[in-house]
Amino acid sequence: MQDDALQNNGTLLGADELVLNMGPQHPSTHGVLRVKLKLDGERVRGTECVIGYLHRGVEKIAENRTYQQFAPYVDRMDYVAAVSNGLGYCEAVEKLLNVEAPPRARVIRTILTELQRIASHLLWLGTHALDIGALTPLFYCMREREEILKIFEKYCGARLTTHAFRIGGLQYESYDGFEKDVERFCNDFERRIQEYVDLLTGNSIWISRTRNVGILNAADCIAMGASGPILRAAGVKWDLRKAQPYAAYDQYQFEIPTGTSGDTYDRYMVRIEEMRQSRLICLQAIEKIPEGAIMGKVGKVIKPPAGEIYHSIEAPKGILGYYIVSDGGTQPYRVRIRPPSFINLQALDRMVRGHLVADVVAIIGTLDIVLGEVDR
Amino acid sequence: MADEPKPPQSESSKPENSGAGSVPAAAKPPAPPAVPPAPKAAPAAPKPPAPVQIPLDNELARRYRACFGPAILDALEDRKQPYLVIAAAQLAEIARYSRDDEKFDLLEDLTAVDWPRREKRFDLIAVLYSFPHNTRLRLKIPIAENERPASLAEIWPAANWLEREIYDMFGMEFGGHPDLKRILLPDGWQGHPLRKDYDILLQDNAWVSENLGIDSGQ
Amino acid sequence: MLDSILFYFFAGVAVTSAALMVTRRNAIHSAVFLITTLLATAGIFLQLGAEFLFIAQIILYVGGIMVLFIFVIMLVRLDVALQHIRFRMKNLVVTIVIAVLGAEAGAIIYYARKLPGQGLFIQNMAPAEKLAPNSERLAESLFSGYLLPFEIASVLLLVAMVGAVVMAKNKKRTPEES
Amino acid sequence: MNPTLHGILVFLETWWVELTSGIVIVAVVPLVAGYVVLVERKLMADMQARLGPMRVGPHGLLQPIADAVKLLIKEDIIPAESDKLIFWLAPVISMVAALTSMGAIAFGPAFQVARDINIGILFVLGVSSLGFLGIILGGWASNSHYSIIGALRSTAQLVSYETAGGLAIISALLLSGTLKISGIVQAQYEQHVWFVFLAPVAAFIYLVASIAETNRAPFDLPEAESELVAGYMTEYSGFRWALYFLGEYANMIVVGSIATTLFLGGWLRPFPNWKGSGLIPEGIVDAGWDLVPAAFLGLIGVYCLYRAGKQPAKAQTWFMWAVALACFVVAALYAIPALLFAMGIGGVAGSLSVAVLPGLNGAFWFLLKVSGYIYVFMWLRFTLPRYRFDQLMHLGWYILIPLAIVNIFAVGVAMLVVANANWNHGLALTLATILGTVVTLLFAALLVRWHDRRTESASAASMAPDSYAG
Repeated sequence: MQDDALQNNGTLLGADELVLNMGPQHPSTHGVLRVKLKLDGERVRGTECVIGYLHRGVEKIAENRTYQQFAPYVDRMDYVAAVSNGLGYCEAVEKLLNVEAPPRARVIRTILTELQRIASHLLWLGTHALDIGALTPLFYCMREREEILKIFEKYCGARLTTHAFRIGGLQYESYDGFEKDVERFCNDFERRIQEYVDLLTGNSIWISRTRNVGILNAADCIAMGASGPILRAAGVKWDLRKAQPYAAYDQYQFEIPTGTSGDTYDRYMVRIEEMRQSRLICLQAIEKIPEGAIMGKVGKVIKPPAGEIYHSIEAPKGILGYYIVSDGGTQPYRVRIRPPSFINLQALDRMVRGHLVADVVAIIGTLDIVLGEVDR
Repeated sequence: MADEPKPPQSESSKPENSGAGSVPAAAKPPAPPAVPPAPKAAPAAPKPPAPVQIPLDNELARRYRACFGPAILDALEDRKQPYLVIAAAQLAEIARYSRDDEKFDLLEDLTAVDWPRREKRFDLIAVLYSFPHNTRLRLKIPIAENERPASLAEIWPAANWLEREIYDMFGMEFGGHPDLKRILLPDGWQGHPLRKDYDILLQDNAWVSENLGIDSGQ
Repeated sequence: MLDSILFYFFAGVAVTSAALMVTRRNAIHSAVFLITTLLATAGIFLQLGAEFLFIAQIILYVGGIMVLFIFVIMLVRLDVALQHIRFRMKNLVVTIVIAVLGAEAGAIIYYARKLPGQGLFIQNMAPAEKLAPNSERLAESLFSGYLLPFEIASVLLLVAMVGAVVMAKNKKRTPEES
Repeated sequence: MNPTLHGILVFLETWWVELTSGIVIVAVVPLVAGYVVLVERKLMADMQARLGPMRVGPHGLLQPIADAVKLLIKEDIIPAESDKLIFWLAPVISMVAALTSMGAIAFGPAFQVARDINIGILFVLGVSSLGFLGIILGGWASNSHYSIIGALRSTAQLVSYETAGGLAIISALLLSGTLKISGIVQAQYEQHVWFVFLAPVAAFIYLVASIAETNRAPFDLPEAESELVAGYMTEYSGFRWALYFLGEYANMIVVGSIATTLFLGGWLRPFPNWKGSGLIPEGIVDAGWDLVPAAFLGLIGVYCLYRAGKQPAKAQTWFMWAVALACFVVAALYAIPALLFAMGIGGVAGSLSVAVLPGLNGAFWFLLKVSGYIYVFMWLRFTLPRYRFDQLMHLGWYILIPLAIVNIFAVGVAMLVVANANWNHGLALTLATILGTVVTLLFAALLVRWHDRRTESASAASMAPDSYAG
């Protein structure tokens, strides 16, 4: 029985606090997250996250690789959004070098990154729905994600950890029929989103499981550093793609979806709408991909002048920042990665207090963490 | 303008493990190969600062100087990104001022850099973002090896885990942190891996053999 | 023959598990043996043609009350509770109860042998097949002859239920408010 | 003759039907349960745009057997700190309860283990409710937090929904006036209508309650995978786990059978009383209905033939042909007595067909209805997310139980009206049903509205401080 918990207080009516270990092996901690829950009955009184099971020392590795050699490593952080990681890193190094990728490269980067955002949100939606007990959306989401991964595969040969971009631009030209593939996907995708919406959005069980669950209001979001869809669901209309445009985002029209109350349902709605907006960006981008070179003027050996740079992008999970210090050598002196998952996960404790165990699962799901990025 | 003295944060010098000398880069080099890699490696001597770092002299810097005077050790701009070098003693006050008066409401990142040859070994770096002004500012705080900077967790709760990570990776302790313990590495681990004297192949062999039952984790 | 085999089987199971129930130290084990006893008794009811009683025993006692018992045993730390329950005169009380029960059983058996039909008050029993459907008869007598007691009993139970709800509500409120 | 041997023979003579049926249940139900699982996986795959098991046997048809073998040869793990006796006993209780309760179910007029006992439906309910003793004890004995929480959840859930389901059943019993299973079916025959049309609300409540009682989604909280790993089954593996699993699926068949008997007319075919009129002579209608099972099987065969050409591998094509052939053979065998019966051919064959046909047809319709009921279970499982525990309890106690109680009154009043009215029977019945249902639904609407308001105000009051505490 729950003896250890009981012996702490020899009261007649069992323990008033039960410590439940969720993870590191647990179906819904999305990897190797371990959460110690302090329970009163099924109500959560406190949590403690134990992370680091997937720590690989990416930042240390960076200090021992050249700038180009390190690029594939960033794909292994948020491995469900490898393209976004690569974009952030490449742009940061480009800024450090003071070069710019040519327009064509930037547009193709934008398309791939937005596709990656859709793929990442799809994976999130499927697993989140599965956590709440809806079995079917996962497979629908996987079906669409497969289409995106096929485009990646055709473009650069890899599906998951793509290493799609290079410092200074792109290595590969877009393949024949790239625009057509993206367009076909986008045209199809509107209908697909409607399928998820039909299954979930109006479903009263879904609403009752997500409404008023895990509320994080705007002030808390900012204080806790939570960014991305979590921040937007709390009603802050802020997106780095608009606030400080990078790649080719300044050329496209898109909306920043926001929620009102910052609960799990709002985050769901925001992400669904973000997928729609990403689709629109892709459609606008393929309409006119500028001609020209795809690689900027970057030499074989990258030796940025001494100094430092901080560059952040709007990754699917939130603000993904790179702080790179150069000492003028071929290897970065220090690479610091600002992982959105890590910082968003910090808000878990505040979000789950007072909720039930079942809500913990929903809230971990709605945070959309990837442990590869949390632990690096 | 080029000769602004900046004793504590001469990060343009003293490369630690790589033999490559630092580059006195030409102003705004279009590409690195264009820069002649003239190795004027003189680790001890103070060098002419690289032109990519130019002194920051705008409203913001002036306001900070007005408020904190000597605590603002330096105000610079590197590749158009401004940063302030501030004294560790006034860290909490400056942070609070930044949040409340300058509206840098988001602590975007908090990290550290190790400069083992320097007198004050670490740079603590806080990346601040202001939603109202859509601007970023970096605070750079030189910290000596055994110094204990104030924790920012009171001001920005986001700093809690970030400071734990810095403690984990650099061994820097924060005064007043609510729960300062390792976060990514196991609790019993010896050593702080992101210090420059921690070799990439180094590991806590005692811990590995005791807890994993193997000789080496490599 | 089959009847007596079944009867002795059920009776044996009932008595054995009753004894085990009393002697087990683990409360859950006791509860399981109590369930076995109840089921065996239900079997005897069925043999007697009292199928309604049989199923009522299973639904109410095994399916309802025992589930709640186990629920409570799982929630309450029973070995601690037992410490509270122990008292000094235990052995004396146990001896007296055993003596009285033993005397009673002995007397019944003695008189039953001496005066057949009066010790156990067994009237001439009709064979099971010839009895009218048991549940209908039960319903008839409950809702005609014994209607008033039946209704009184149900009101009593209702009062008890409402009382339990009220008590539970009060208890729940206090920690929330404090 | 040896008296002992004689006794045994007499015993066997009296009890052989029960004994064989019992053995058949014990032997066949696990297999059926295995194939129900396969069907579930295939249906799920179909709804989720994938194929499901395809590897073991053609179209994965041997998958259940492979699963069973795997479970049997798996290492049997008993956790070190568990209560060995109870850990051993618990799955057995679950399984035995489910199988025993099947004994009283009539799978057709001719297929019933327990002779038509007077309290049939109560027996099924009571014994199947013993199954959750196995769940609680198993959860407790495992000595694991997930298990114990799963066990506590399941106890609370089953006790609550047993109440709601029981009250819903009472509505149907009011209409039938008996607890005997054959009597209930007979009552539906005599009243010319399935009880689902007379007490739709009760049928719906029973549907919901039976899903909750069998721990299926959206009420599968005791074994909610994403929260409690596997709930009370977390520490179980191998064959013990399989016992729980079988118990669960056997229970699904049991609740499906109860619902079919009570609300869907048991083994009656659709329109059992309509023997034809005017244009269509009587004999033709009956014969037509008798041929439906054969035609159904034949259609499956035709579909198999149609699909045979589209199979990717040759072996699969052959397999489809074989299935089609089997379907046709069975359909033909089935059709022969029906045809004989229809043509009025007497003799041995004729009397045989008279004896066999109603039983077979009854079993066909009964199983078809049970399958439909289970299909609804599965469909809901693939479609809906999972309730949270407090929401589940609210649904049970604040909505279903009051609704069921009101429904009993409504049905009772409706019955009084019908009994005392001098109108046309059918008209009175329709009116009474509509009246009763409308009253109940109005009450339900009020209840839901009140409940929504209550939870809204509660969450508005408690949520905000709660989630920002600390």
